[in-house]
Amino acid sequence: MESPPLLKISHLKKYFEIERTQILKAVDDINLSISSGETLGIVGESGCGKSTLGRTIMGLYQKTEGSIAFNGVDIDKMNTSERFQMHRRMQMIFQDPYASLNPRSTVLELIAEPMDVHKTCKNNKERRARVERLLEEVGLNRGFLNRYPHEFSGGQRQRIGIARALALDPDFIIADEPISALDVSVQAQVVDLLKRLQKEKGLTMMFIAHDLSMVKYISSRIGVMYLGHLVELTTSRNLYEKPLHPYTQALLSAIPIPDPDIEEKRERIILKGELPSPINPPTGCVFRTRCPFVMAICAKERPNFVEVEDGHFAACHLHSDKPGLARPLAKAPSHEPG
Amino acid sequence: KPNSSNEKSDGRQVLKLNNGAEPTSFNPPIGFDAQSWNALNNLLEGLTRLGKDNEPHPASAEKWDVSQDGKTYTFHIRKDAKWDNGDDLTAADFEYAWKQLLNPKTGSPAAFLGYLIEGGEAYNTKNGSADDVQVKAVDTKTLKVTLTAPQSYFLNMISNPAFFPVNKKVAEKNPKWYANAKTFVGNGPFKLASWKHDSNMVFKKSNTYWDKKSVKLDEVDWAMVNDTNTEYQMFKTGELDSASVPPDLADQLFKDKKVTVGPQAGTYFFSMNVKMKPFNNAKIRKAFALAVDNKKIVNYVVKQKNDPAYGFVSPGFKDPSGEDFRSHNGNLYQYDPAEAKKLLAEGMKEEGYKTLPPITLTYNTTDINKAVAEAVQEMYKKNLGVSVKLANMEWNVYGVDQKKGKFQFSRGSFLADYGDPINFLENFITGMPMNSMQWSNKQYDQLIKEAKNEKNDTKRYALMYQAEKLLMKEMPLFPVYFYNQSVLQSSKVKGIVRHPVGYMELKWATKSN
Amino acid sequence: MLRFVLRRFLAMILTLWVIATLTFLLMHAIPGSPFNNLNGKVLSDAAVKNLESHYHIDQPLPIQYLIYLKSIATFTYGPSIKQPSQTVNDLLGRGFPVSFELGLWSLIVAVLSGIILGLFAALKHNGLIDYVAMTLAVFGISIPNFVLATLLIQEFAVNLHVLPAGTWQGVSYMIMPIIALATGPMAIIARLIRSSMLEVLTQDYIRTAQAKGLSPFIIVMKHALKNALLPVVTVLGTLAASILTGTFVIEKIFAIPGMGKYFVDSINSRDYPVIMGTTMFYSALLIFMLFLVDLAYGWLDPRIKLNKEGK
Amino acid sequence: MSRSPDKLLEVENLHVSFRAQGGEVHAVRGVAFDVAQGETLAIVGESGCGKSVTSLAVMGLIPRPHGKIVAGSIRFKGTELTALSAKKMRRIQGTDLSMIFQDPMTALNPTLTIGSQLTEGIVYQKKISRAAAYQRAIDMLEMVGLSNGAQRMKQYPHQFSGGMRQRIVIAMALICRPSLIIADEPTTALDVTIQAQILELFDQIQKETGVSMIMITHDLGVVAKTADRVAVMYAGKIVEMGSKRDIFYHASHPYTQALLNAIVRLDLPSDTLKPIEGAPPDLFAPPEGCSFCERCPFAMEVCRHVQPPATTVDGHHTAACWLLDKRADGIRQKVENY
Amino acid sequence: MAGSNGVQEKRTAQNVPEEWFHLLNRESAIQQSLVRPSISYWRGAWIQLKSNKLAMLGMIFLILLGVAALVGPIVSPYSVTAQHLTLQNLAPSASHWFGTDELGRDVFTRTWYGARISLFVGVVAALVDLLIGVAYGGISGYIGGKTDLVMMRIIEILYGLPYLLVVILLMVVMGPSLLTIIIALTVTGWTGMARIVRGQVLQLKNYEFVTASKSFGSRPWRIVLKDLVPNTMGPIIVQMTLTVPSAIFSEAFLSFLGLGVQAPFASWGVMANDGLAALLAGYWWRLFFPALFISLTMFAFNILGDGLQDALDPKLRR
Ligand SMILES: Nc1ncnc2c1ncn2[C@@H]1O[C@H](COP(=O)(O)OP(=O)(O)OP(=O)(O)O)[C@@H](O)[C@H]1O
Ligand SMILES: Nc1ncnc2c1ncn2[C@@H]1O[C@H](COP(=O)(O)OP(=O)(O)OP(=O)(O)O)[C@@H](O)[C@H]1O
Ligand SMILES: [Mg+2]
Ligand SMILES: [Mg+2]
Repeated sequence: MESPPLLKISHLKKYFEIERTQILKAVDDINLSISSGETLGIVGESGCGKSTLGRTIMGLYQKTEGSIAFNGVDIDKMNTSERFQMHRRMQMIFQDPYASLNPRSTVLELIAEPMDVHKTCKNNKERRARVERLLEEVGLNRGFLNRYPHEFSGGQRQRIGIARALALDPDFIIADEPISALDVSVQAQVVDLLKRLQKEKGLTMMFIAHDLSMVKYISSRIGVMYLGHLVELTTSRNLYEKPLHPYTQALLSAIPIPDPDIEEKRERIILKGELPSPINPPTGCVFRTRCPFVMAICAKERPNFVEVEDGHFAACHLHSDKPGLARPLAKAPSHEPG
Repeated sequence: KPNSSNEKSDGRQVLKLNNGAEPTSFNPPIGFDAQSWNALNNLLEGLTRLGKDNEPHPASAEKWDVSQDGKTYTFHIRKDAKWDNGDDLTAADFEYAWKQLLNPKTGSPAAFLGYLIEGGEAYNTKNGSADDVQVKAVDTKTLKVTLTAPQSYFLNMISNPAFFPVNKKVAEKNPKWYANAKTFVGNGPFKLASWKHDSNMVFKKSNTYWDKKSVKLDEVDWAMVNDTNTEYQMFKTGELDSASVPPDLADQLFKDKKVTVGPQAGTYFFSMNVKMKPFNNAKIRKAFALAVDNKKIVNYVVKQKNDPAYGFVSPGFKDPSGEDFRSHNGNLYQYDPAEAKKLLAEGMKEEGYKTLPPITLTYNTTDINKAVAEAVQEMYKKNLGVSVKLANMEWNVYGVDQKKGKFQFSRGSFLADYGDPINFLENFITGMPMNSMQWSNKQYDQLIKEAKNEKNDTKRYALMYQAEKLLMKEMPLFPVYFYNQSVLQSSKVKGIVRHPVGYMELKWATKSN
Repeated sequence: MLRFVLRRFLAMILTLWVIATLTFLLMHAIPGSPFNNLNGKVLSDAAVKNLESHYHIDQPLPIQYLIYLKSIATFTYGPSIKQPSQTVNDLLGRGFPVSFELGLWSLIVAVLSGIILGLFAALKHNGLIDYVAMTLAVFGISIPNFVLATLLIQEFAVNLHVLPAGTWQGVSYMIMPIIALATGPMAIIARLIRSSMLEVLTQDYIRTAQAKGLSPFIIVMKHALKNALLPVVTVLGTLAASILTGTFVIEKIFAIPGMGKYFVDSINSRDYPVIMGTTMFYSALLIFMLFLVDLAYGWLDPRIKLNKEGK
Repeated sequence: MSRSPDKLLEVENLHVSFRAQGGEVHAVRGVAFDVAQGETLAIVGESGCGKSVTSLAVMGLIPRPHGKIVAGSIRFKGTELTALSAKKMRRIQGTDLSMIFQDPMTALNPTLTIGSQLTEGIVYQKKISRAAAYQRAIDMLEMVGLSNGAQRMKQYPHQFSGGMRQRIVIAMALICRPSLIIADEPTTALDVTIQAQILELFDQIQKETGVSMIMITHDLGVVAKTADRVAVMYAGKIVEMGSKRDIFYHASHPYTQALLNAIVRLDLPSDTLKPIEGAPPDLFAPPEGCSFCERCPFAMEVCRHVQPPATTVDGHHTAACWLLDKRADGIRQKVENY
Repeated sequence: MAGSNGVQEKRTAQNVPEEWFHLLNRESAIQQSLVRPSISYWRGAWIQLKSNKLAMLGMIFLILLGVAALVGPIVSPYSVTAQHLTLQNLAPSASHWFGTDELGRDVFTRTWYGARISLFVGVVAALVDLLIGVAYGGISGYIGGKTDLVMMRIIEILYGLPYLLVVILLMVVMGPSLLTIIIALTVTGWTGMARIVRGQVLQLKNYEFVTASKSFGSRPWRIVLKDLVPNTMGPIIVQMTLTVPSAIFSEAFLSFLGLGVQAPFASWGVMANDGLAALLAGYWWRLFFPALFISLTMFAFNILGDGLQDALDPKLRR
């Protein structure tokens, strides 16, 4: 944790203009830093801005406000060649594997593309050998080299995307739901691979996923997002053992357990209330419309993102830095059979 | 359905003609081209009018007197000559029109014709005033004109639409009177009933015309079809009563005797620039002339039954003895490949050539020009063993360069504006715009000058005969053929007169249903 | 959006100015003058001088240029030199409606038949219908419209006597010109539609539409065509501008009083005011059409944002 | 197999193959299963094993001209779908039979608003008015957790997050109230709270209308929660099939066992992942014998030569493994001790 | 439940030999999966194209045509220019296969000579389209914004200028030559292609795979060439095949202005122009043969183009 942050973003905002008057705040004022060798998991509700965050960091979306520093250098201040170098060190695994593959390229060309861009292979043989190794590492058959994206299954496409992101031996990967379409055994294989790279080459990752068990397994810290905001950030153990934010609690309770007997008996927090929209986010705390512990202040004031315990940040009035407001961790009041 | 519905069987005679394009202008001084003339000649009438014999006859002017020196003409306008709006036709209308023609502000391309009138050139070139132009309305029906030189072709010239009258009253009220059918006022055998620009015109028989008895047609419908193929096809479908002959069809049509051939005063020729090698040598020029088989070109390439030309002035001009200019002067050279070869060798020797300098024959692009040029090229190859390069050009560029004398060897054509040989011959005096061969011959210049000032027609003709002989001896150009007017015409139509100077007379035309 | 339109409008004026200036320079750079060769008659220099001063083309070029800009700005191009009794506005005012009528019908015919032909070809890819449709299209491309026009007249007017050969007087006079004019564009559109349709039909969202049980007609018209239309819309921009302002050969062959002939005639006769009038008119229309095309892009594919700078 | 009236869908001996560069891909090789009224059949299996292709075959949407159904029969409500004319098939697609596609981004037409894509099916099939369809679509969006429906209807697919698109695809499949829904990984891009909500929605619809479902998923938690029966696929074949409990507690096929082993469970401590060694066979040239043979810890000589027949384990629980053959009894003993 | 008695199954479960029931050691169970040679996108396209009979037919025809254009005028007993004025407009016969023209020249010989010019002009124009048009449109569309605004205005200016004036100026300045023709054809010839490519690129550049390519730091030209252009190959090919005839006919028009081939030589376009009037006179062969070859060439280019499109789109490959 003491190593200098590889990536530091502060007050990052990304707004989309829907119509002329309507603004969708996909990412709203996020502060983060990721140190070298660390894996930061990002979880959160669908549509809360995880991909947007990742893509804005990658520079694929023009940020609305805020700053991003990679390796201590502000991205805005980089010159062309520095930026080019940064693209070599920072890779992204796209959430939508099929769309991110050029339909007219063979798998060989697709995976070799980053290497071609950065000219890392001396000759064709080396290039091909490297691609074959990558394929094998993600559990794909070497014989797929000549095939085209449309000839693959969803999971296979996703693995092509992973192989491509690994092609340059990057320092930092933004993995946007990299394993969602994989069966558990392949997931295990890929996650193992990532872990190994992390250990061997000090790979840093921002790992966006919905599968909380995998996130827990791979991440050192986890950030929870809700409606464009980061609402909780802590080590993965902390998060699972004592989640502070009510949304995190709800999230954890909703994980389905792959055991029919347990699953039938489980109780979970069902979030009630109206789903807010990022176009007209609720005033004050964005989660208040669905929060089981909603208080009067939640509508008025947006909770600050504060360090509640050592290295455990949360944005909730329940754990507010304002004295007198904080309440001890509460159990969810309404439990329902699943 | 085709236009045949127009042919109502109510006995009306409706003639359907093609004007080719929108007339340039119905303002007589401006409409100086074939597209305007055909219409103008039938909508308006000058002091004289060309008859079936292509000679000037009294028209708006009943009679005229010529002064002793042959320079002053006094015209007496018919009492019953009227404008079709009912106004009386007056001498002032003529004065007004002719001064308009010469007025530099009018910018008439025909103004040079009026230079014959005393004071005309000065006025037109801004060196004199309108009042000095010797055209005077003596009274309402008498017009007096004084010329710079006694020229009998003056009467011929004033039958040209450029000398047609303008209704002064109307024109002063509405300067754009000629632009539309509603405002147009004429004095000819027909009245402009409607004019859809770029599309069609309808002429109706005029009932104010002094000689309306002679006019048989009730109506003339003019289309404006610019494509010869379409024109021909419309003729075949009966949408037109007359059409020009598409070159490729000529053979067949002539064989089937469907074509009426009329004369046209004009010559197709090739000019050789005497300021450029190798045409500075007269023998070489002559060789190039003799090597071209005009007959073959006429028969196999042009195929419009033209007469091959061995002199520059076209047939159709009678000298005072009644002999045709052309037959009097005869063939001034002959196709003779052997002689040509000999001349070429001699010429080359004179100039000290081992091989001829490269020769390029330039023409402006039309199908006929191209075919003729190709044929000529092949004849040189065969008859002289000379390879001539061909080059074609967009015609305006061509015109500029030709006028500037930039071409070594180029195609030329001349169409007469009025019916006198001098119109042909004066083009080749030193410095004339037509003289693209840069030819300059003092003797020739002198002959033409004398002819222009000669009162006695017999003497005048003698001078012109001499001049043409000189021209063809020196051969800065060689003629290929004389133009003609070959047209297809429906057998129902009779009596259309096509004058060699390029306009059409419908006054006597009839159409049977 | 408003800024986009405003920006394009300014660019439009600038473009027109550049076109006007270049045309002016070109016009005076090429040899020839309106009076150099009037209908085969070679004029004397004196006559030419008079004429030039009458039309103010004896002034120094910069002054002519200013006069010229002024006339463009005020839409008064003055009288034609070739037809002095008509102003350029007269010529365009009567020629354009005719050309527009003919052009519009031709466009409609071309677009409809082109799309249908292209659609069938793509739907029956490498089948008989594909081959038949593409054979038709290839003929449409390789037969120039003037040949087709002449052949049509020969067949339908001369041989069969069912249609009039030429001139412009009513509906029956429009049929052959429309066919002659529409065939080429139809073929182009058919080929483009086929090609982009083939691509679109392999997309996954077509499968989604099929899964809804929509009829092939709806799938093609609603889902596929919109995506395949982009290249067609692209060519339509320039095509429309040129067809709506008349086509020289077709107007000549059918003796149609449109404005197409002025484009060629004015240049042949160096009729400066008409050159300028036709050029500005055509350019303005063209620029407007291309603007419409860019707007249509946004409608055809909402992801296209023209006013955004890409990186 | 006799036709039983309560079987909504019966698939027999389904073979699908694709032409590709250099040969044929035998993606589905003799799959057989059935789905009863109101039942949920989960299909799990290795990524690329033919789950999506099977479901496309049922929908009659195998991509032409590359793919074709080589053999087999698909009966839906007693109608043989493989022999049905395109026109009759259309009457079933989208009304009786609907599908949630795996890749939500490419499954949506990028140039049409989602409103028009949502409503067109019912307007066309059910001949209801546009306004009614519109209202229904908004309700549907609300149900899948997309608030601000009226606004969202006017937006284009690219303006949605991955999970949102997935929910739109779900809404699209549900809107016409079919009798069989094929859901191809319907919740991969969803966070667990939304996932829970969607599964709840399925459950509720199932209770209300008695719809049957084929649920293809990698999330065994989801299987545990929703499935009645489970089919496990591997390399184009169904290797094991049985009730949820049969599979989870009495897995008989080595692949199923390995798959269950690879699960990371949040509720149980685990430090290592257990992927299955090796890669699945190349379906260009599927092995002569059992396709799991290469990776099976208990592979026998016979497995290399002959494909194992489906053997009843007990009741409706079947598995295709030679270990279940009585000739392998001895070995099975050994294995169970292992 | 259905037994998996698949079609490939040769043995039934019953006749399996008993001795096969023994465990294998791990190594022997793993078969080496076969490795196929790598076939790039372009090679794959070529293989596919070769297997497309129709496209190959087009290609062979074009090659033959090229050869015929080169040797045709040489082997023919007639010269291209020799006239026989008495033998004009003869119908096709054993001695003149394609008949004779208005100056009695052999149409067969002239047709092959014309092929040289027309094919050359057509192919060069198509290549220029491809090189300039695609690059220009690609860059304009991809970079977008102000660059696009300016680049498209330049195209508008080129479209807006009276072409005839430009060509006349060219003729005056450069004189007639093949180079002048090519320049005259290219001044505006590529703009259509540029606009089509730009339109496609505007659409494609929003696709996720382009974004992905950007994320590796790909330079714009690479994205244009590798990602965008291959995906818009269909319209590009169509546009190219459309350029060929329009170049052939433009050449005829240019030659009318004095820019094209000079008489007595003629291209197909010029022959077709001249032949039109002859057709009405019944000399059909003078239009028919040049027109036939133009059409056949177009067919060849189009079926080749269609085959190429199929070959270049992996989803359309068969
Ligand atoms: N168009 C095609 N051409 C060639 N092979 C194909 C094609 N489509 C699918 N395949 C192959 O068929 C097999 C089955 O694919 P399918 O999409 O059914 O897998 P899946 O079980 O859905 O996998 P996933 O869980 O990864 O989506 C895969 O190996 C794939 O490579
Ligand atoms: N290009 C865009 N234009 C407009 N709105 C957009 C755009 N991209 C994303 N959004 C909106 O931004 C919000 C966040 O989207 P984002 O893709 O970042 O979500 P996410 O957290 O990745 O969700 P998921 O887990 O479903 O992928 C959503 O409300 C979405 O509708
Ligand atoms: Mg996302
Ligand atoms: Mg799948």
